[in-house]
Amino acid sequence: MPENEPENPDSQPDMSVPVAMVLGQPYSDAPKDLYIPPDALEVFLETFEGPLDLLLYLIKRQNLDILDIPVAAITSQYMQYIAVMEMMRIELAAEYLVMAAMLAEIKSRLLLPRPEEEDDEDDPRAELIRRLQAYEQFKKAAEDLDTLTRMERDVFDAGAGLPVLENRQPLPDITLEEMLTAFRSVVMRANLSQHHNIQREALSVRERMSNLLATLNERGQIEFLSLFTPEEGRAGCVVSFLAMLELCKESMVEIVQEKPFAPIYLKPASASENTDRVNFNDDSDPDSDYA
Amino acid sequence: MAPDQIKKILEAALMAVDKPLTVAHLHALFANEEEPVERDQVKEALTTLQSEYDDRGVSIVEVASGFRVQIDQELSPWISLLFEERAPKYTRALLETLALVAYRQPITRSEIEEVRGVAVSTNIIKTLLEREWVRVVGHKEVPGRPAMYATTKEFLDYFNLRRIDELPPLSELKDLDSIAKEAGLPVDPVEDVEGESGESEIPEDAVDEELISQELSEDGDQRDAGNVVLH
Amino acid sequence: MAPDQIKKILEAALMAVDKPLTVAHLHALFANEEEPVERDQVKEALTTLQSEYDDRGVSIVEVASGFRVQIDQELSPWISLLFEERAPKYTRALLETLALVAYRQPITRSEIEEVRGVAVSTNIIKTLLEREWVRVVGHKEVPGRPAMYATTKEFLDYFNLRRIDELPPLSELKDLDSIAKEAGLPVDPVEDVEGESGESEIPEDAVDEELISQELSEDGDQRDAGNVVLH
Repeated sequence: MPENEPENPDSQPDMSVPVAMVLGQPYSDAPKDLYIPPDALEVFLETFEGPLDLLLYLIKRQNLDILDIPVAAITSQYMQYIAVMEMMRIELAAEYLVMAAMLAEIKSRLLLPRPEEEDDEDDPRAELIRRLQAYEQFKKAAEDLDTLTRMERDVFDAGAGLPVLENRQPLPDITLEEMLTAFRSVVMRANLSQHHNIQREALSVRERMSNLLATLNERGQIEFLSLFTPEEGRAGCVVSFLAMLELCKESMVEIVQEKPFAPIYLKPASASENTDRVNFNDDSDPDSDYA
Repeated sequence: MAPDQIKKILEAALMAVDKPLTVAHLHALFANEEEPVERDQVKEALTTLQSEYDDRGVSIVEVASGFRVQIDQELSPWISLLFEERAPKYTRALLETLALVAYRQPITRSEIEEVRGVAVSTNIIKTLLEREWVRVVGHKEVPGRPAMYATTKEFLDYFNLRRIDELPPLSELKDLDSIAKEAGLPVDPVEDVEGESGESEIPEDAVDEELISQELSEDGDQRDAGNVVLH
Repeated sequence: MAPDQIKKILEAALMAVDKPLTVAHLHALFANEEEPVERDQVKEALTTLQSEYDDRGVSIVEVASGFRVQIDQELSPWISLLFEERAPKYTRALLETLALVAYRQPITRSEIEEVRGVAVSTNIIKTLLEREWVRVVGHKEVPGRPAMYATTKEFLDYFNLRRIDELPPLSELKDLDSIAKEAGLPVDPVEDVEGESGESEIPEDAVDEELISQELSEDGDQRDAGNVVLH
């Protein structure tokens, strides 16, 4: 909102207002007799957007075509306004004086006999016409713009109250590639330090280890045989068995057997030492436990 | 998801925010559905919704930055009463400046001043920038590297336009040949006369076209700025 | 004024302002009509309007300070998305930890630290557990009984894997350079290093298959097989 913009009176000066009558008086009259209410003149001047606007007004007021400006007449009218403004000691924008000079130049040129060969491309009148036309074009464009359907004035944004929002901070996304890239760099570092040899492990065995551990943690002791799923086939059983071996080796589970040929149980590794432990890490033969 | 549910969500979404929403934005609301919702379903639901809003005093309209729900102009006499402050009235100076930026973009301040014949107040530029109707898209490669201004999507949104070429056409200029003839002046080749006053001499239609295609390409500020600088 | 027109104006008014409006306030909108509109007409129109909003995802509700248009709570999951903040990014440390859990599960924190060469922050573990990508599957029988971490079904789902061994074998990670480049990720100079460690060249699947067949043919010595696989 242009609060800092002075609000203009309605766009185009309405010439029926007293101001026009005042200014309509010929300047040839004794200036002292010329009654111009100072406020009125200021308001009047403010309605012009500059010398081009004032000129356009003078032209239109006489129903003249921009393309056929009687330069002498217009110039003298323009000068009258300038003179009145100066007389009123209204601060004149420099542009008004520049225009006055331009008009005076055009006028004087037109009075001179024209040379046969006009090589002066910079004809001052053509330039004035061009500028007046260009200005008029955008003056009109601005008026058109003002008539467009506009938010806040003609149409309004429609809204509704919000429901209680789920205050969700979205979770970060990662791609498999990102994770693998990260892993690769870990592997690289591990390789450099040569402490680890983590390349060759079958992921299926590691996954089975995790699942076995989770099951054992949930259910406690589990019978060895029940940990094999015949539907998985031999390969599946082997994976399960390898997982058990590794879990046992890493002291994550205990394998217990009350007595020879009794059922073998797996249980989460714990402090309980009251049963015989079958330790695959020792040199004991595992075959005896392999049903 | 059932079309009715999609429609409900779209309607609520458009009412929930006071900015227009693009189809892409609306479609993204369904990203988490188990059963994927296609972009076309969203578009279809929007169309249905739009037709349902016929004759309700409220419409779903498409503007430059997407779709929004807005209250129709016919109800403006009553709706205006709800707002204590009257809608801002913009000065001629501001509107003329805005029109120049809109039709002649990208344009520098001095180019605006040249056409208007008066200095452009800093306040006007500030207001236009603050309203986000105008933005700086680059700097002209002339001494002082003045900023070049162009209009924004927000400008189009505010004036209920989808594209810059929906602006009313500029009034036609009579060509200077005929001006010269009518004025009884020697006829100069148009090019020469135009050559003198620089850029503003490009035939208006051409400028307009150029702007439009620039706007439509929407390749972002950088590109636009680049073009500007070259010119 | 026709009831339909009153209804239209009321609906638009409620949508135009974002605070509730009282009946008095709404009635005041009709103060300038030639043919007076009664307060009861306003109330009636409101009631009709309310019933029309049934099952639309948006309702006209009465709250303490008047009536307002309100998006239904049931649509909150979608509407919330419009106001969602941007997702943060996971750190490289977290990605590495997750990768180690995936490939080396079950694994303890200190084992992760040993490979990575730096301490694993509690936050990383917490984040992974909260995200339900990682779970505790047991405790290792060493001093301190550290938790053993493994990946979850949710982890597999997130990455669209059916089983953990669908993760690419290490040997293939080499090719990630190209993938990483495409994804704009930092590329480590890994070729040379990996070239030195012969083992990583063996495709994981091949190892697996080989082991199993070995296992099946050699009914006897599981321990060796175990060693091969695991060490």
